[in-house]
Amino acid sequence: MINELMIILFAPLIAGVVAWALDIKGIREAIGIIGAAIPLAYLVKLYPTIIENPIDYSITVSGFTLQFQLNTMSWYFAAVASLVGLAMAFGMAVTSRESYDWLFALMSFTGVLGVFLSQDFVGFFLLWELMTFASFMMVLRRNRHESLKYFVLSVIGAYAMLIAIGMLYAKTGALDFASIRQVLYMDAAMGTITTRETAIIFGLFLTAFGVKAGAVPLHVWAPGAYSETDQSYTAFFSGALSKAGAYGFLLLYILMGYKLYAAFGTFHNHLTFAYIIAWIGAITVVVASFLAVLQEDIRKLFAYSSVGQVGYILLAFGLGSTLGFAGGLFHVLSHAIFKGLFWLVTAAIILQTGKTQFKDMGGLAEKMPFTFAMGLIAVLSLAGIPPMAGFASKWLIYEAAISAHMPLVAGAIFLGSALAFAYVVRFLYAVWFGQRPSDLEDVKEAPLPLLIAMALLAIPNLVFGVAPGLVTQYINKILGGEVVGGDYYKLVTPTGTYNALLVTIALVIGLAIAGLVYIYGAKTRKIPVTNTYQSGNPVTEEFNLSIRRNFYKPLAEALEFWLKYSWDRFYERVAGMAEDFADSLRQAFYNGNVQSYSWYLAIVLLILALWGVL
Amino acid sequence: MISAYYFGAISLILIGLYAILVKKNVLKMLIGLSIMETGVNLLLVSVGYISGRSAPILSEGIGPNQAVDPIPQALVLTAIVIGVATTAMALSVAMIIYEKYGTLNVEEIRRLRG
Amino acid sequence: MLKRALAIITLLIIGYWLAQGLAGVPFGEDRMLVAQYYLDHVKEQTGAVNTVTAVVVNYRGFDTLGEVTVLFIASTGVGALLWRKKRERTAKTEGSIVLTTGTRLLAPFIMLFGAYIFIHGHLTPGGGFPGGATIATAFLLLYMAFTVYEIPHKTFEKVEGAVGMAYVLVGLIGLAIGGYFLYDWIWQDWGFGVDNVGRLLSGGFIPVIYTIIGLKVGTELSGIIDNMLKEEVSE
Amino acid sequence: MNGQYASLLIALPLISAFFVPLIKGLGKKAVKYYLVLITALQTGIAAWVFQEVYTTGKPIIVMAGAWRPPVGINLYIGHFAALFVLIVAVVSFLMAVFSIRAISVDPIDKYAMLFLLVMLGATGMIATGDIFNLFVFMEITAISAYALTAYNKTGEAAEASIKYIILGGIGSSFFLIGIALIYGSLGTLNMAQIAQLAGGMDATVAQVGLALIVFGLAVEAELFPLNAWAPDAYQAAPHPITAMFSAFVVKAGLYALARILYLMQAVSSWHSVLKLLIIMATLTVFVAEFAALRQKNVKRMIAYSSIAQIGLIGLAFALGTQSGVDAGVFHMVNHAIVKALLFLAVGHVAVSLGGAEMEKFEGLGKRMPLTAFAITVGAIAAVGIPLFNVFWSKLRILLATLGAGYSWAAAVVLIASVVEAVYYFRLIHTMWFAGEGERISEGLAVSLMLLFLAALVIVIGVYPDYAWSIAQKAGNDIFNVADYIKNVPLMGVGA
Repeated sequence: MINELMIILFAPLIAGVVAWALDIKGIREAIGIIGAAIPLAYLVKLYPTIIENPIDYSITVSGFTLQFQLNTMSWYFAAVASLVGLAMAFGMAVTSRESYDWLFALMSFTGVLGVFLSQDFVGFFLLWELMTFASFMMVLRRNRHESLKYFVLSVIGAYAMLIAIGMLYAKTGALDFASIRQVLYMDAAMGTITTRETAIIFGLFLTAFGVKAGAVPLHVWAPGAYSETDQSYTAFFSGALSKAGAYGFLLLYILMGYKLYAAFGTFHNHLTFAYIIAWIGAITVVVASFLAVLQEDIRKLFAYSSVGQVGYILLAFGLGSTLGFAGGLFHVLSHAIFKGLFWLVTAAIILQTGKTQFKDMGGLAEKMPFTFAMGLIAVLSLAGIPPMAGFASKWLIYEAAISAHMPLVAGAIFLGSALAFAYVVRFLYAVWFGQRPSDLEDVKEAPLPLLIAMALLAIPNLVFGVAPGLVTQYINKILGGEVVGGDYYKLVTPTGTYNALLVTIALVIGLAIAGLVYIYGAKTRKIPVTNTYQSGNPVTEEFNLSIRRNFYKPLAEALEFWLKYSWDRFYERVAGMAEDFADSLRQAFYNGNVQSYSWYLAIVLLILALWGVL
Repeated sequence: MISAYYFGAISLILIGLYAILVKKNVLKMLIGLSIMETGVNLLLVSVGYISGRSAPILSEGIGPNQAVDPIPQALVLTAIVIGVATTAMALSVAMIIYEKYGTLNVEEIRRLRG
Repeated sequence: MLKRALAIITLLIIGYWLAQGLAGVPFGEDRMLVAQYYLDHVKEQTGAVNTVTAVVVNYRGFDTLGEVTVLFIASTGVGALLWRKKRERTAKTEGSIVLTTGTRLLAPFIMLFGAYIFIHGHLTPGGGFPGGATIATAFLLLYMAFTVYEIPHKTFEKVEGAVGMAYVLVGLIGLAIGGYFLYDWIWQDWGFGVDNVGRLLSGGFIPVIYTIIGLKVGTELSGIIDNMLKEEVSE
Repeated sequence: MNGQYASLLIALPLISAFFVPLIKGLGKKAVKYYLVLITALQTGIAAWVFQEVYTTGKPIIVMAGAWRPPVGINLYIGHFAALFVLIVAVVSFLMAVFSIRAISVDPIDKYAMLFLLVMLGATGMIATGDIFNLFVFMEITAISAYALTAYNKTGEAAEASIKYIILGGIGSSFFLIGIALIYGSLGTLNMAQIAQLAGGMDATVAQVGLALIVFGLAVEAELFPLNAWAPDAYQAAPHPITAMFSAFVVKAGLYALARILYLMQAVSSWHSVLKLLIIMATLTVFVAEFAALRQKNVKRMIAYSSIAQIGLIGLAFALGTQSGVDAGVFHMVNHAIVKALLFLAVGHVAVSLGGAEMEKFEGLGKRMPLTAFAITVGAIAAVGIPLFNVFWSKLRILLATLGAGYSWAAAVVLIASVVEAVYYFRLIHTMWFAGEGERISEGLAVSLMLLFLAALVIVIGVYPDYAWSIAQKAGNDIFNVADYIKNVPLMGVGA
């Protein structure tokens, strides 16, 4: 029983290493898929046991005791990650041609599982760094600049966390979560850790988890990292790895919640520190959604949309109410499924057409019907349209925001989902419908493993959409209380109910009627492509708007003022300045002249002398 | 005030250091280095001196408590030879520098920098 | 100009600091601790009259072993750095009549005097190092007097190596016999020369080691002189 | 075979160095293989000593000339010395095998002698228990290092060597002044007795003496303002020698610094010296890492990275806590392995492709895949990625630093290691994903060594318990001065 956790944790890594070592075309993929499937299989097997009591496992490595625990919450996160991981493995069987990708993809898989399962900071930090390193190596292959940007930001986050861990270790003398929580709980009253130190520790943890979750000021790595790697790996990258950041915020609550409350008090009856997290989430949702709408490249669009969606989760956790946690946790699952699905659809499109810009695509629905259907499910789920899981989780988050009396934050959610709908519809129309460019005539459907991967993620979308109770019942177990009422098909919250079954039946009937009208109604006829007319004034070449080419250009012009400031350029300038400082420092100090070197020695002697004499 | 010997030793050390810090020619710096080493040796010996006693050779006239402290003298014997060895090594390296750079001016010997 | 002023100020402060430190070690006071033990026991433990030599060779023999290695490194290093394919002596001017005849007369006596110094190391001041240096001056005289004279380079290196090995072998024999490296088995175990302390045949293995050191220093320093005097001849 | 045979550790390299002129006639190949043989023998003895010390748990005290300390000089081969003498021997053996292929410049017999004497010097510095003997062995290491730096006889090599000589000369002179002061006030040169009597010293003498000794050793141990000679010496020295420099020559200096520092902890101004050392060490890490950022020459870049890691070890030692010293020793062991691997690989590239500039490394993955793999493992380990050995020791050092309350130092070190990650991953990218080239044959011996070291890095990374327990015992050997005094059989001399 005990070493099951080890199997779950290290199966992907070992499979990755074996796949990398063997490097034979067929076998490599098989090992990879098996390696990715083992964690999901074991998690399902262990489901009945962890309901009663969590499984513990600890090993001592070089003096540190690494503790791992599979409790309800870590099971939930691990299950989400392994589901997306399995889909990624199926996807990578087609899209990756190098055993190098398998090694590092599965290493990051182990990293994420380890982060969710570990119960002490050393193991947490170790696997966190492993996950960052592995995902960095995936991006390093294809683009050095983007990968280094990603690595530097996430390593700064990781090291910020290390300093915070060190400070906690210095103060509490403990490294494992249980005793830290206990000591901090007691300390809230005594206050040996001053508010200033708590603020530093909170700020450091915020940066660490903010970088990973892609919160606004630290999100610049996301577009580059997500688009510059093997697309089916990005499904895992944005589906599961960003969840590690969200999990970190949850950890913050568990470990230091009471201490932070005692240190910072409340801000018109919201927990101050939670308020900050909520606002970070809100800003991320708005900024990322606006940026997503303006993108011309399909991968950049989904990258920003992924950052935005994680913003939702942060926002939900920031509300601080148990309903907020429920909404956030549900959104963790739904975001993982529909975002993973989106990335697999993109992988299929890029694999078959080789194009990534909207303007080169169009009319692929006939050519790739199955991928189109999967894309449609993903679109509905992201936009939050009822039968899909996306709607259920967003609905819970709205409920929580309203009941937490945070109108501005709720406003941010509405704006975010409106923009989400905007860019999703653009994706739907630009890629699938409309005029098909001549060079895409011979496009075939995506190969089978990729289709299996997409199906793997589409089915839960539907199942949890129609029966959200499955998820909320489990979430109640996590939060330990009847947070979201109702049975499998109905969600009951203090402010409203949502009967998923009823809505789905209504939708099916509506669709059936629409189908009839379509078949027997007016004939469809081919229409020539005509330019869109822009309310009377002549359409100049550069302003030639079509669904595929800069469709949202007017919005971009409206946001001209805001788009001037980009965090990305700011970080590039800072990096440039650091390198120039390094150069000038080196030229000044190591100037090659022995005499100046002996002057350095004399100066040190002078310092010793002055310190001695005074 | 400290005794004349200490004063002499310290001033020798400082003169040597001064030469290293200010002189441009490598050979002058090496001379400064050996002056400094001589100064240190003088200091080492003068630490062991006990006034009113003679050399630690216990022949007829001198008993165990009429002799000066022998250890610093033993140490100086080693330190002098180390000084010789460093200077010999430095001079041969200076010969190579002159052969390859054509100059002994410290400002110009700066190919390895940054 | 400013640089010199700055240098002087820095050095004065450092000097003041050192003087302050040295004030705590007043000149000419008897603070001997281990040294007193040496002075009391040197006669019966090592048989040498010159305590400094006893300390150098016997009590702190390890230092001298290191010491000999340092000089060996110096000569090897100079040899390695100034090594050229073809090297000749390029001195042009022959020494003056006074120098040449003087050298012819004095060279053997200088060597003899050097030998005398290191053989009587345990009795009179000076030991292996000064003795070796005197021998080297004899060779230096020969170099200065005659433009063609060259020391037999190959044999000197061999002698250097052999004598160095002899020194370590003496130490190893001590390890074999007495169980301790550099153990003075001549004095402690054989008790040779115990009765005539203060005369030539006493002092345990001190004269043996000092002869070794004398030869080694002599050959090494003349080797260094030889390396430095030769120029590269390119043909 | 009683403990005294450990003195063979010093006698063997010495007698074989003196033996080289006699076998010079047999030709260059013979001398090189002779060198390999002697270093193998030294490794054997060192392994025997290591096994002896770690099984019995008691240090071996070698008393030269049968005189008990403080009358005679004693070698104190405790847990740390046994461990590090073994590392010195193993790295020298590896570099001797590498020298067969790497050294072509002419007087090979002189090279062999100097090689053995550097090894002797480092072993002596680590093992000795007498402060003046430490100075003598430091000089042996230093002077042979001067000679070996200038061995290539190029302009740059001579320039690097003259810098090293002048700065090393100043450092050792002041170190000698420090010894004169200590001897002047205490009357003894034996480290254990100094530790005993250090409390009673006059305050100003103690302060000046300790400061000067720390200054002298800091020049040798490359702390910030004093390490200006190091990058040039690393770059200009022959490749095997650079690996030896970074793997153990500098560490011997660092160990001596730590040993004397902890011996003199009874001195009143001890804490302020520690604070000064922490500032210097943190600055070393900071300046060295930033200096390595835009390096054209890969060997110089890795030299800077090695200086930075040594600064980190210095920081760990200067914390003054048991956990700090343990972490420092563990990092010393890891760093020795990683840097030996990196310099060996870079040297191998420089020897086969004729130069260590960044352009030579483009497409190395295709031309010399094994060496490229070794450099990648070394680079990833040096950055401190989990599942590699340096991660554990870096983590320990940072936890110890934060535990001791120096959070600013930890922050600076972490910023520096971010910079380190950037330039190492740039190197990895240039090697594997840029540039073309067809495969070149890599020497069997060197490839075996590279694989051995890379495997060692990964094994310690995945299973660090054994290495950590050794490091803890060795750290305790330095930190626990009371044990040190108890173990040394001091005669009641004089007062």
